Amino acid sequence: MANAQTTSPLLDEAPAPNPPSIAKQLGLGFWLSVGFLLTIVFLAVFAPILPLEDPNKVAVGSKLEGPRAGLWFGADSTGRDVFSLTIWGARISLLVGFLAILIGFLVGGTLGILSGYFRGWFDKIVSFAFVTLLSFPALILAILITTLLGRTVFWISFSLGILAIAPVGRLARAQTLVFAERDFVTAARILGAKDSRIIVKELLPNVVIPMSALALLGMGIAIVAEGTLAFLGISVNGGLSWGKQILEAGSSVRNLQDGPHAALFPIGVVFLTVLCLNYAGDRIREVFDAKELAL
Amino acid sequence: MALLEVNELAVTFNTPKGPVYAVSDVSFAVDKGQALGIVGESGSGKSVTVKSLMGLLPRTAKIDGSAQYEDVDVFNMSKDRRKHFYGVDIAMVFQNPMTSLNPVKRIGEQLMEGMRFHRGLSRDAAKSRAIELLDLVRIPDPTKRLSQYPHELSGGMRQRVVIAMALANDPALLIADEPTTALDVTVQRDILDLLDSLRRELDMALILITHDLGVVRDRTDSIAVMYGGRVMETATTEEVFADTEHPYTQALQRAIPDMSMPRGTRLDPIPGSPPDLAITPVSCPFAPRCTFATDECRTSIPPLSAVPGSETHRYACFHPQGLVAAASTVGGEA
Amino acid sequence: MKFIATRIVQMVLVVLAVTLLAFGAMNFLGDPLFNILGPIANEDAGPEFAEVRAEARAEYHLDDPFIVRYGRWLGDMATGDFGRSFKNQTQVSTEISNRLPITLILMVYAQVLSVLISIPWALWTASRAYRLPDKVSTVVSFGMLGVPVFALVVLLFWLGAVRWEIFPTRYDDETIGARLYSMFLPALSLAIPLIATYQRLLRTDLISTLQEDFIAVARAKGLPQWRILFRHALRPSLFSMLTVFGIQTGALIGGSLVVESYFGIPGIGAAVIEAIIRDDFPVVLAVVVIITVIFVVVNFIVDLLYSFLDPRVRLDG
Amino acid sequence: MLATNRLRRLLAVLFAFALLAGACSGGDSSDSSETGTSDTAETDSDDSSEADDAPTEGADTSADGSDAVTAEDETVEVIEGGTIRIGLQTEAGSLNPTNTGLNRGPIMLATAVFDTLVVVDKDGQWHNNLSESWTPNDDFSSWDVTMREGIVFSDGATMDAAAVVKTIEAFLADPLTSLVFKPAFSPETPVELVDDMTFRLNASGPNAALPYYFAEQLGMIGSPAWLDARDENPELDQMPIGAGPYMIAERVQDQKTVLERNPNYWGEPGNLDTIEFYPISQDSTRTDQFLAGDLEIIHGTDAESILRLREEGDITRIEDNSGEEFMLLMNAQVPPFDDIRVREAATAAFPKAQYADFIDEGTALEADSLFSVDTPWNVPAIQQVDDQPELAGPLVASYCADVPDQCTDGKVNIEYQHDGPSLALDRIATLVGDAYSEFFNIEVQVIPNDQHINEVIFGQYQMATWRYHGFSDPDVDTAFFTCSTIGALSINWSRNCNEERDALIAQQRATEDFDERYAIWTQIQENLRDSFQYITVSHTNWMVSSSTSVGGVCDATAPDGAELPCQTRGVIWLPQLFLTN
Repeated sequence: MANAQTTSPLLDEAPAPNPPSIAKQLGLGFWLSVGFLLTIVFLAVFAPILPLEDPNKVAVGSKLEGPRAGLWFGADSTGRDVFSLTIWGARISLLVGFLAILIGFLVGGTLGILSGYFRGWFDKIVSFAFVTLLSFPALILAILITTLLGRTVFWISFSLGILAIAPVGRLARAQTLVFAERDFVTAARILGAKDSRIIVKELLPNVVIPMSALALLGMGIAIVAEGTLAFLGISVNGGLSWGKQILEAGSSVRNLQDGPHAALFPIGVVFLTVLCLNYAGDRIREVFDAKELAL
Repeated sequence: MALLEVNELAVTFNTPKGPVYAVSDVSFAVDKGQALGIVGESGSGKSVTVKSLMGLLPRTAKIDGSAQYEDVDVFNMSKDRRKHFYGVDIAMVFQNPMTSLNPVKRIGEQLMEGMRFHRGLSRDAAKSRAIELLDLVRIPDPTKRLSQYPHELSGGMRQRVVIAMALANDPALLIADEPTTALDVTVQRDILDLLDSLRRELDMALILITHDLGVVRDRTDSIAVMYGGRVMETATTEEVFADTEHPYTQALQRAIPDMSMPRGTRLDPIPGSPPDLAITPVSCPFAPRCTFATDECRTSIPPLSAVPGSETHRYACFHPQGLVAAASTVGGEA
Repeated sequence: MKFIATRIVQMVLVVLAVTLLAFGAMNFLGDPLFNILGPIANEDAGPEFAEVRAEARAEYHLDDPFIVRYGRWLGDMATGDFGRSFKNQTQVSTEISNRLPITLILMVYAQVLSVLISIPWALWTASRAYRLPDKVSTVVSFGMLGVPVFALVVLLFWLGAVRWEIFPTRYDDETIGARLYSMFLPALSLAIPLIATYQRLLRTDLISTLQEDFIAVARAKGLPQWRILFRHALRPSLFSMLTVFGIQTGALIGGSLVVESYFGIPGIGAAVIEAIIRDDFPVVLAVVVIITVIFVVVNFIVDLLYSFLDPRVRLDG
Repeated sequence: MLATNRLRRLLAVLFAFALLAGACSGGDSSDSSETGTSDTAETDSDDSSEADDAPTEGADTSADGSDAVTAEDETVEVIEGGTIRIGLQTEAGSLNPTNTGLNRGPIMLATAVFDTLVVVDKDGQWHNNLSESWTPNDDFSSWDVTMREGIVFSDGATMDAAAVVKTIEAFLADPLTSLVFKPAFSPETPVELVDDMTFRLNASGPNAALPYYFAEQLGMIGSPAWLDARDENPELDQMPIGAGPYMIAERVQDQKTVLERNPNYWGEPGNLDTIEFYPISQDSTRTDQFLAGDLEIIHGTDAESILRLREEGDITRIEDNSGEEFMLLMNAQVPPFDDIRVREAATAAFPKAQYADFIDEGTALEADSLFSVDTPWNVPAIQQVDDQPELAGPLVASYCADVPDQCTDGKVNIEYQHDGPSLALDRIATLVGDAYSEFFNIEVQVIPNDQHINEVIFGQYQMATWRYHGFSDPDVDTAFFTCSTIGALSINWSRNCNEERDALIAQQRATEDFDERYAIWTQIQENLRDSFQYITVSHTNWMVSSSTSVGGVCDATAPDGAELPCQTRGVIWLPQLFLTN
């Protein structure tokens, strides 16, 4: 290591052979993650027409019956099909995760780009707003909003979306600051392009790529946040959700003794989903960061 | 009897792109209390050579050859011997005093920890020894320095501290790796003179590594010139300057800064750049830049040959300049 | 000093903004009168309650402009008066002072666990960077980041308390030992994501620190590996970790809601959940303010710590 | 200042009331849905006993129903003094009985602090306690009550008739706490002073059961000085002063309440020096602490704890199924449950067998009426028609034909609400939702506890889970189903008025004779069933568990020597308890 300066300049001069395609650079793990995520999304979206047991049907199995053929994840404490519950739970968890990030990106992304582009007092105000939002204990803010506005998919996504605004906005602002100084933006400005045109045509495409990594990571966070709300008993009214499912199965010593599978299966699925989102996001960031450096 | 004797040292790095032959077939020796200068451009392998001796190379480095320090086989030391070898028998001064002091630790702490670890000195004993050392390297107001952080000292001061650290356990051999390169020109000389006088005062052997042949001229007993990971020429200092054999050494001589030159003048004496060590060596490494190179130089590696009549002077060149000149003079006379 | 002054002004502004948001949300999104009176806030409750409703409006100054009410509430709070709980008329400050220490213990416990585990782990992996144990560690810590706290609590409870029966299934505050013992699983649930975060950051920073010259100098001094790692490499590598230490405090607060609710630990996390479910405003607001203050102050302390970690950083620089 | 205090007082009431009602709805972690026993209900006093007869079931073979009693009589050494620790299911917002609906946990504490005017024995018969005698007029519409001489409050004041009147007036003046009791009294002068030691109660009509009202919270008499002081300082609600065998030494709400022996007690003083109460709402935690030896006595109703405790050997258990029913309310004033066919269909489709399997798991008795077999009022022939979904189809079809706008796709649209978050209630909603899905488009709403109560009180609901308190005499319960308590704010939660039923209620009040009353109550129960007032689900099983170091649980007696029940809906008597080896 200490001799890196001795050897590395020599090594780096070897001209890189054809750079591998982006798909290759992302690696096998990335595509496995995407595959898992797509499978979950597919199952969730098509749950109503897939040959699944009705997740609300009780006494499909006996109380906390273990996994068996036809009841792959076993039954929960009211005899419901845990597999079916997990798939249906994905619907709300993924939907909320997606909507929250959408809201965060629309609001935070816009504010961040505008403040990074125009600077001045607007930037100051927006930056302070971001700092304030970040200083707010996030989960408590979400709980407050949800309790006050109502436990519907929209309001829960909205409250989690608010949490996403500051981090998304900060990144968008930082990226805008970087690109606003670049020649192509200056050139466009000299040519007399309108601000709106510069932002949409020149800045947006460049800001979006690093943000896509954040979107995946953010979805993971939003899914966890929704699960947390559900676990605390304050997510979507009457809806099925991973957090609620895990709470139901995991909050009684006796249930955990008699049928840990009812908790462990959804835990495993949440874990894999978040892991895959994190991993895919990380890979995108690494690959595009490297590209960014090469520019 | 040499204090340190290095024989046919070779260091190879295994990298994903294949092996890199950083050092090949390097031999030299230092006697007790003597000073050896290792001279070469960056990339010549001089730093890798001493780092291998200091055990500072990464695990990816493959070391061949031997290094004998008194009765110790440096590359195959027992664990117990190793525990109190570096920093006690051999110590080292690094190139950049700005980065070789830990920025978050006080000077005193950094000075004292070596002696406390190796000699088990008490805090008080270590402290008075540290003051003594700072005094030795001519740092004014040593007591105050102990509680200062590195960033509060100038570059020259820091290098003195680094030297003091190295001297903490009275090493028999001090290796100084380009100790002045990173310093302001005005203090370079002070540091070099300090090293020289310390060596004499403490009767300590010194290996002084530099790219500047001028630096070693008055301060060493012998010199090894390295290029492309190989020793090009080795001799007593006197011999090198009196009877330069290798064209590379000649080039280095021409590059010795002249005090009359304006400050900041860049010396770029040798056209071309150092060789790619990733290629299996089959030729004289200096051949591409050598004005005297012949086909022979490009197809085979010149062995280290002795200058007739000298036990100490050896060179690796098919066209030894001193001998050729002598021969032509002789021939001319004949 | 100028730096400290600027940060303090910023802290105060943030706290003001947060309180304004919270108080505003409570008042505009909720129905304060209902939250105060419950069932009889309803006009349908009949004329016999009309007087009570009027009294409540007067008592809580509900007819004053929002900004006046906000100012009053803020002023009361500055003097330590958080009002009375709607639930049982006790002073909120009493409830908070009973519960806050428990939450703080839990959070400190979690941080201590994470630091104690992540630092040796990071040192171990960084000194073996890119070799097999390091690669395995990287996968493990990445996995640890993926487990949400609500899944972790169930998992750890199942393993530690139900299956292996090593830890108690309940919070026990009889003795300090019993408290720490029964808080182990809760603290570990909070700590696991932290451990992974710290390990990853610290490892990266350590790897670059280990390439510094002063590490080579320390090696040349003949110091043993552990001493180089702990005494030389660690401290200059703590910056990223320290930065997130502040941010993670926020995550920890969020996590403590889940952990306290699940394990039945009577801290403010559990209190705020109960209060929100009951619409007990004074408690909710008090907890929000306290948590925000803790969060902001921790981040401020983190900034101050930078100068300790690196004497080159000048606070007034 | 006055306004403030009044308001504060009122707030305390409201929230305490909310708590009471919350327990009614089975909302919190200790909710009723998981409670009750079924097969352990057999008891020595089965056929003859009153509501509060409590069978014990020792886990070890030697201990049977009479375990606690025999233990004390013969082999057990009584230790004088000492401390026991009791884990309670609920904490009270206020311990002031005049402004708070007290739950079963706090009522155990309050009973020891206050004593009641009368007590009810094992056979359900009332006996004088603080009172000396009760003298009715000819038609039982007015009662003269004479107080016992020599009773002093723990603050030293003498309890005379004026003190009692003050408490009763304070109680009846409270708009919410009095809701259940008020209808039994004359609106003008419910209570008046006759002389120093005698006061007169004026009922709203003939009422032979009036003394029973004073075995409840209404019979708890507080010190007048304290009642005055607490008007100025609502925090004194936490430190009540009465004339009971114990008084409050220390109280940290939600954490711990310590009672110590009242040195001025008028009766036989308590054995124990101090009794500590710990409110632990988490059922499993309470059970854990008991089994770990951190508590000597706990009570509870949740199925999981009951099942666990039944497996334990070295403890004494007493189960009581006599009161409290878990039920579904149907609002008879708003569509679609204003139509009896929908109420009948909902009852028929109710999945009671699944409920027993998945929720109660054999810990509670499934309910067909408000009276379990453990009460003398049970009529075995009265069966609720439930678990017969085939009956629901035609009813729904006929209703939807008449009222199509309440139906979609041939199913009735209904809203079902429970308070939450509560896992047990979620599970019940799951069962109900599944069973009803064939006939109803059911929308489940989980709302905060106080909002749930609010909506039920104001009739802004269609179907709601609820928990119904049984009192020591069914006449006290009648407030929950008489027409007179329906209003904007209604404690006839179902808002189901039936004049025939009201006539029967008045009729049973006019007589003291049990057989006569039993016959009338049979008709009332039939009326309730046939008007589909409620869907009764299960009888809560209150289990009191005590460690073997505690004796005397079943030894309480009234001043005249009558044996008192071991426990009444989770409440045990405290003064006779003792520690043993």
